[in-house]
Amino acid sequence: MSIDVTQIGKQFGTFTALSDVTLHVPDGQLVALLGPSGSGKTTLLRVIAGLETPDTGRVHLAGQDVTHAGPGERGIGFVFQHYALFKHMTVFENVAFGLKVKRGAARPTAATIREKVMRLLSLVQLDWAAARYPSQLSGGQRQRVALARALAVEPRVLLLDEPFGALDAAVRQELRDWLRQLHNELHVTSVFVTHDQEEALEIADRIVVFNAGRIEQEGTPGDVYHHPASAFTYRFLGRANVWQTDAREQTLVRPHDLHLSPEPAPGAVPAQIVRVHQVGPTARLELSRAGDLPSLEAHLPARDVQAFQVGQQVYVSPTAQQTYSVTSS
Amino acid sequence: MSIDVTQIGKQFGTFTALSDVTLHVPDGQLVALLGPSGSGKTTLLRVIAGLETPDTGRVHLAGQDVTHAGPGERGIGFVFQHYALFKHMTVFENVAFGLKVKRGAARPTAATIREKVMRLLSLVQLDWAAARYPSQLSGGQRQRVALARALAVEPRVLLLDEPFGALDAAVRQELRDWLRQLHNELHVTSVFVTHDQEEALEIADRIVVFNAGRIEQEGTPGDVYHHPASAFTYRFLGRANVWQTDAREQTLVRPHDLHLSPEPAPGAVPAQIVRVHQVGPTARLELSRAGDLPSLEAHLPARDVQAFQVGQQVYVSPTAQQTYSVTSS
Amino acid sequence: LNVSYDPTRELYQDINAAFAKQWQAKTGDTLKINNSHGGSGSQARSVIDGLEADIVTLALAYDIDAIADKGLLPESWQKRLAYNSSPYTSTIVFLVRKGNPKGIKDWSDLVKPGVQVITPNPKTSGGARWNFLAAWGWAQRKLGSEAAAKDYTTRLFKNVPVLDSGARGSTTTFVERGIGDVLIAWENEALLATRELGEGKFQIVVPSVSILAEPPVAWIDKNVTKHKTEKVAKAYLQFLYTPEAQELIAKNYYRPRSQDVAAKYAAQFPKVNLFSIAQFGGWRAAQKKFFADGGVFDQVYSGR
Amino acid sequence: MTTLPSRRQARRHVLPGLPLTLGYATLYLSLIVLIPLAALILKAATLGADGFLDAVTSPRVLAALRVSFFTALAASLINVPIGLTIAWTLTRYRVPGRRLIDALIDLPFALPTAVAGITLTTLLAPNGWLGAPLAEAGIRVAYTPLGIIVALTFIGLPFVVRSLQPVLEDLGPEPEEAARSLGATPTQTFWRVTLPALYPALLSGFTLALARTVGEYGSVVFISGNLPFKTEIAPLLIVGKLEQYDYAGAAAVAVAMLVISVALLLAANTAQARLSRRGER
Amino acid sequence: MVTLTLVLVGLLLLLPLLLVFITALRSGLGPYLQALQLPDTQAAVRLSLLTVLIAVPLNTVFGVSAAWATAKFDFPGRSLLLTLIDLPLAISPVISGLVYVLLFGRQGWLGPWLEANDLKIIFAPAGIILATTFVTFAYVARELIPVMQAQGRDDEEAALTLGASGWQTFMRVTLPNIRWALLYGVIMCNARALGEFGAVSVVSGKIRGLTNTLPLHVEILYNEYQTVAAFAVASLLALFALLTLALKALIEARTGRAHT
Ligand SMILES: Nc1ncnc2c1ncn2[C@@H]1O[C@H](COP(=O)(O)OP(=O)(O)OP(=O)(O)O)[C@@H](O)[C@H]1O
Ligand SMILES: Nc1ncnc2c1ncn2[C@@H]1O[C@H](COP(=O)(O)OP(=O)(O)OP(=O)(O)O)[C@@H](O)[C@H]1O
Ligand SMILES: [Mg+2]
Ligand SMILES: [Mg+2]
Repeated sequence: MSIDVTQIGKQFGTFTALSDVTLHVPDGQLVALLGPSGSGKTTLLRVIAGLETPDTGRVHLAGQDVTHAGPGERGIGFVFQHYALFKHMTVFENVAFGLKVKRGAARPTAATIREKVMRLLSLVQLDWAAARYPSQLSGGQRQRVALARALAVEPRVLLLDEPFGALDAAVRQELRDWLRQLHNELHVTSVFVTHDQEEALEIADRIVVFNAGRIEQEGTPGDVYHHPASAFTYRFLGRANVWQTDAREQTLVRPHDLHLSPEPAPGAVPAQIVRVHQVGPTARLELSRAGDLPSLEAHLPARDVQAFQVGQQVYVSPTAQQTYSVTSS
Repeated sequence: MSIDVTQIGKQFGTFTALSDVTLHVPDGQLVALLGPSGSGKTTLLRVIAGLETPDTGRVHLAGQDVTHAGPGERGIGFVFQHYALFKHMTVFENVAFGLKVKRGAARPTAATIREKVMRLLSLVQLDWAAARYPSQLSGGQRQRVALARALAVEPRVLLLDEPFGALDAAVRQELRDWLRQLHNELHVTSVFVTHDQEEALEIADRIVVFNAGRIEQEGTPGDVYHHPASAFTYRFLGRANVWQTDAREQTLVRPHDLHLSPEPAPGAVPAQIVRVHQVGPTARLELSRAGDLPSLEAHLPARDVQAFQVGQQVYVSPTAQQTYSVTSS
Repeated sequence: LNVSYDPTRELYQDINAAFAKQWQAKTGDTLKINNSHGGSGSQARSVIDGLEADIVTLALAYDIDAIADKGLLPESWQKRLAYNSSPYTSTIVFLVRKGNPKGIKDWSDLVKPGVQVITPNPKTSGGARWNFLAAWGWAQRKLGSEAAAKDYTTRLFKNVPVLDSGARGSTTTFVERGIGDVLIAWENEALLATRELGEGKFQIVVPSVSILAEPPVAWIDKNVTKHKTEKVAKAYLQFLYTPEAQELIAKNYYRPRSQDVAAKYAAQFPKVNLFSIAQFGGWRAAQKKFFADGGVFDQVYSGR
Repeated sequence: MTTLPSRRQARRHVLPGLPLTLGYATLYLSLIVLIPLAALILKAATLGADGFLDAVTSPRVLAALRVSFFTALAASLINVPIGLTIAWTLTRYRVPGRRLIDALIDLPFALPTAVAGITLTTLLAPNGWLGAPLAEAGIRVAYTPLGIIVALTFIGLPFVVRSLQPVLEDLGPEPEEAARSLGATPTQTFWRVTLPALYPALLSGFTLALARTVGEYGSVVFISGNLPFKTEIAPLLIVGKLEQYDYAGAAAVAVAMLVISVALLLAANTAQARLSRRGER
Repeated sequence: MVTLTLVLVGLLLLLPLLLVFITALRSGLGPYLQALQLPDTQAAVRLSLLTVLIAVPLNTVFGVSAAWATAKFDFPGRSLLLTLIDLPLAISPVISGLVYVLLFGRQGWLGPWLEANDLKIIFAPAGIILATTFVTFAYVARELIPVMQAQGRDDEEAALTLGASGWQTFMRVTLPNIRWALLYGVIMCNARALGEFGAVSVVSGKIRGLTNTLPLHVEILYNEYQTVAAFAVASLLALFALLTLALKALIEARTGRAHT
């Protein structure tokens, strides 16, 4: 089911959390909302879910206007940032909840519920934990229960608010892979919130970058990463060196887009190597330039770094760069 | 001041938190204790600080036996995982605390204290916040206050327990750079705890890998990363593909150590590309092999990936690999 | 419903039983009589505030007057029954510890330094007002002037270490807590205490002069009309004057009105030189002069 | 960030039930609390401003108010160290019988005040278990302000302990360890680090105890001796005025007490909010 | 420290409790049981139970409503409401009784109307129940509000997105989440309701067998020099108190939570 959000505005008191947000999510896509803390990601998700009423604008699901429908009527599944599992229910009961509260003829029989819940639990590889309480599970396992619970009501749209926010690096990576895989299997239209650019770039079909309540940029991960429309997006998507700056313009370069050579070259500027740190396939070099030009960080493939050492004078040139007018950042 | 920890053992009830830990930290180094949750990192730090008494073994600071000295007598500065700032004191009062509680002649005059505290606060770039309470600061700022507080008593050794644990990615990076820089300036012997391998690899002079109360491996970041002594260390320091495994041995390969070619090559095995994801300088490829061999993840420089596409048959060979006996992992 | 004041619990338990029996014999109806006890003033207040008492048997006429002021019974209620509507009397005596270690004989001994006197608070206790007036009356007679009486009572209250809110509280304090050298009390209370609580531990001292305490009774017209209990209520109160009831009264240490019964229990009730409330111009006047806010009692107390 | 309670929505609350629950709560509050209190204030108002002032500034009323507030204040102050000691022991030591002690803390709360009053009087009267040895030492407790203070200490104790316990438990050893690692002695650590962190909880416990004990009646009348100007408490005065059919006067004293306690409560709440605001993470 | 605590608890709490039971059993078990079987005692027990049975549920429903409204929503006047809920806690019990006398007494604002309609509130069980309700007004609410506030709205919102109705959400999600706090609040409210003296004594009229609650009955017996009976009834109340504490300890053990 497609999601259409049109000119949504939302104020909290005098604070504008969303202003004029318009977004189209095609059926079956996995979309990431990316942005700094407080930029309105959660608020937009809650508006789509019906947990928050927008001040202006409309929400359509599958072409149907649901702006004033309650959260239960929209056919969405919501996975909360801190899981919001029901502590007093077992894993099984948590997942079964959405089915058990259906009314009248819509409510499946106990046997159907049982079967369906167990199927979902095995999908999230937690069938062995059906009788446990959430407090007996690890963070990553809870997250998967939250997902199974949201999926139980067969939502047409899955909304996930920082699904991996509270987890540590290794578990995060594992769940990330797993979510991508699940999405490939089920093809439910999904929107997930994150403030981790790597996560967004890695698993989303499309990325929506938020800044201060507005959509800053929207596109495929490649688009967004390679053609950031503003200095904000550029900086938000990875480490940025300020190559040069003046009153009007600023030129930014990624650390891996810096080319180093021991000899002077056209367009290259002199710099001194302050520190070399090599870890894994990449070496990180800290370079200081003359004058009050900002220092640079360069990333080189490990095999290229042998040629350089601390204190050496080198010549640096960017192989790719982006220039933004200063007011836009 | 050097730190020497000799054959330390520590039990909590029946649980062994540290067993036979021996460690030498030379004067002026920045050492990272790295290891999974519950492996005993904090416990060792607390033993060095005198906050925990070891069951066996001795602690020497600068060659002097301090095993039975109180935490106040050791001349250490301790930065707690959750800062442990005094909530009812301003930033200034927090930093001044260690000086104000000195007794008799050792206590500096109010003017000296004032001057010293302000100097430290400007060192951590928080002189403007002297009159604030900790609750009015962001996480990163609190962390810096905790550091200034620990530095105020001019410790001979600085101990930091997951100093960046509770912070988000951007702030973490900033503080990391900053800690490295501070250490370069002050040259206080420092030990910091982390469970983030990238952090350890990036800023430490030496890394100590912990596993289940023991030191698993110890060395420079390069040593540890390039020559992991065990499968545990290998896996803990980065993503690992299982290249092959049998009852006795297991061969592990890093994703960037996989070489792909469209044509068969000696030692290369056939695989199919399941997914290609390109972001920034690195492309990630998911490969499935025939039979029940585990699937692989390969990382290629972005410019090399044009040659490949999803569904294509490729031939994979490792350029570097490590083999461990299965019992050792 | 009989609403009564503190020290009469035992008496009315007996009376109720006797009356109910008699009433049943006479009319065949079984009667349930409920009792409520508390400080005389608070009981009157309850009635005023809507406690639907049929009968009140209180410590002083003033409290019934207060009820009459609200129109619940006629002003002239005191004329409706014999002896000013008080079927029994009592007086104020002293209770001292065995052997009378402080040698207390009369009112004058109470103001000696070092003598601790227990009496309740006249502001909250009807009985205490009798105590106060008894002391005052003695002083006025003996010492001549009002000023002297005021001085006397001031000194008297300087010797009071505990001022309970009710007569029963004072007795408890004196008897059970062992506080004080002398308790100023109703004669019936003192007798009850010596008999029931500590046979031989206490003894009664009768002062040379005391007041004639006349606890009044009345039916509340408005409530009996509402409950249609007028007949029973009247019968109940009249029953109090019968020899049978007078016996019970005497047994409960009140001085009976009936000469015959009085004669029979003469040993129990020593002759005292008594004066009555009339000396102060009746209860309304006495209340106003002595116990109203800012009245003599307050002056006595602030003079401490 | 959590998007919890501070959410204003112009149109519609997503969670249902606000009109119903708020309506019911307000209605019930009005019926049970507000209307009766209004009646009280209206009654006091029948005296007129001068009459009201006269009624509440008569020396006896002032004295009683003073006794009430002084004893409540004293008892609440005494409860601060006592409560701290008990709460500290309960949270920091594994004492045998800890459970039992912990359960007993609420006894004054659950025990009817009249029973408490009678019992304490029996204990502390010069011939009581505790009163006798004390009397020998020349200390009179029952029927003196001291007695009132003891009764109020009993009544107020749970409030202080219960306010402190969760905070103590929550405190964690870290600030203390930080202080030790900075060279502070255990004494310095207690006075400069631990105690200040407890101020908000101490203050709130103190305030609750104060609010509760200022108006306490049941347990006090038995033990106080009720001497005007000395041990007569304000609630007793209210009862006394009622006995004399002086409703307006009683209401006036009641209003005076009400105003003072509410003012106290508000002042303490404000102070506490300020203390804890600067202390929160 | 530990010793000091033991001494303090012993002197301040345990000794009075012991005294109650020792005095009650001073003349042996027979008189003790006899005292408890007096018709007036039984009537007092009945009245006290009736009071509790009405006051506690009323305050519970109020507590849940008020907690729901104030913890899950923000609306103008919310903090005023929170302050007003606390008000009865700071009011002297005697005043609580007084306000009802002023309102419903024969001299009070509604007195004449009540009398005209032959409704009795003051000096009748209704007045006792009202005064008790007033005194115990805030207990459940105060217990629930912080708990519900700490829990936030996440669970309820999760239930709503799963299609539950408002009532289903409350019954299946909110209620189980607050059940221990609720029970705890009810127990404390119950204990206080059972033991209230000051407020009740002002509105009761103290008619034996009709408007005497247990605490009033204790006072009356005590004033009649029936020390054993008085303490027997007091011990009954103390037993209730101990039962309350035991229940509470049980709840704490169940929830692993230490305190309010
Ligand atoms: N109920 C509310 N009342 C007032 N302000 C709110 C409320 N909910 C959100 N806000 C504000 O709206 C802004 C956007 O909040 P939102 O939760 O959407 O941010 P976010 O992008 O999800 O941030 P994060 O990454 O920290 O979760 C924030 O500044 C927040 O303080
Ligand atoms: N006071 C204590 N009592 C009992 N067990 C303890 C205590 N302190 C630590 N432990 C146990 O000792 C082990 C090591 O704890 P430690 O805090 O040193 O781990 P860590 O490596 O710092 O882990 P983390 O990364 O989670 O902080 C853990 O299993 C922990 O449960
Ligand atoms: Mg968010
Ligand atoms: Mg740790």
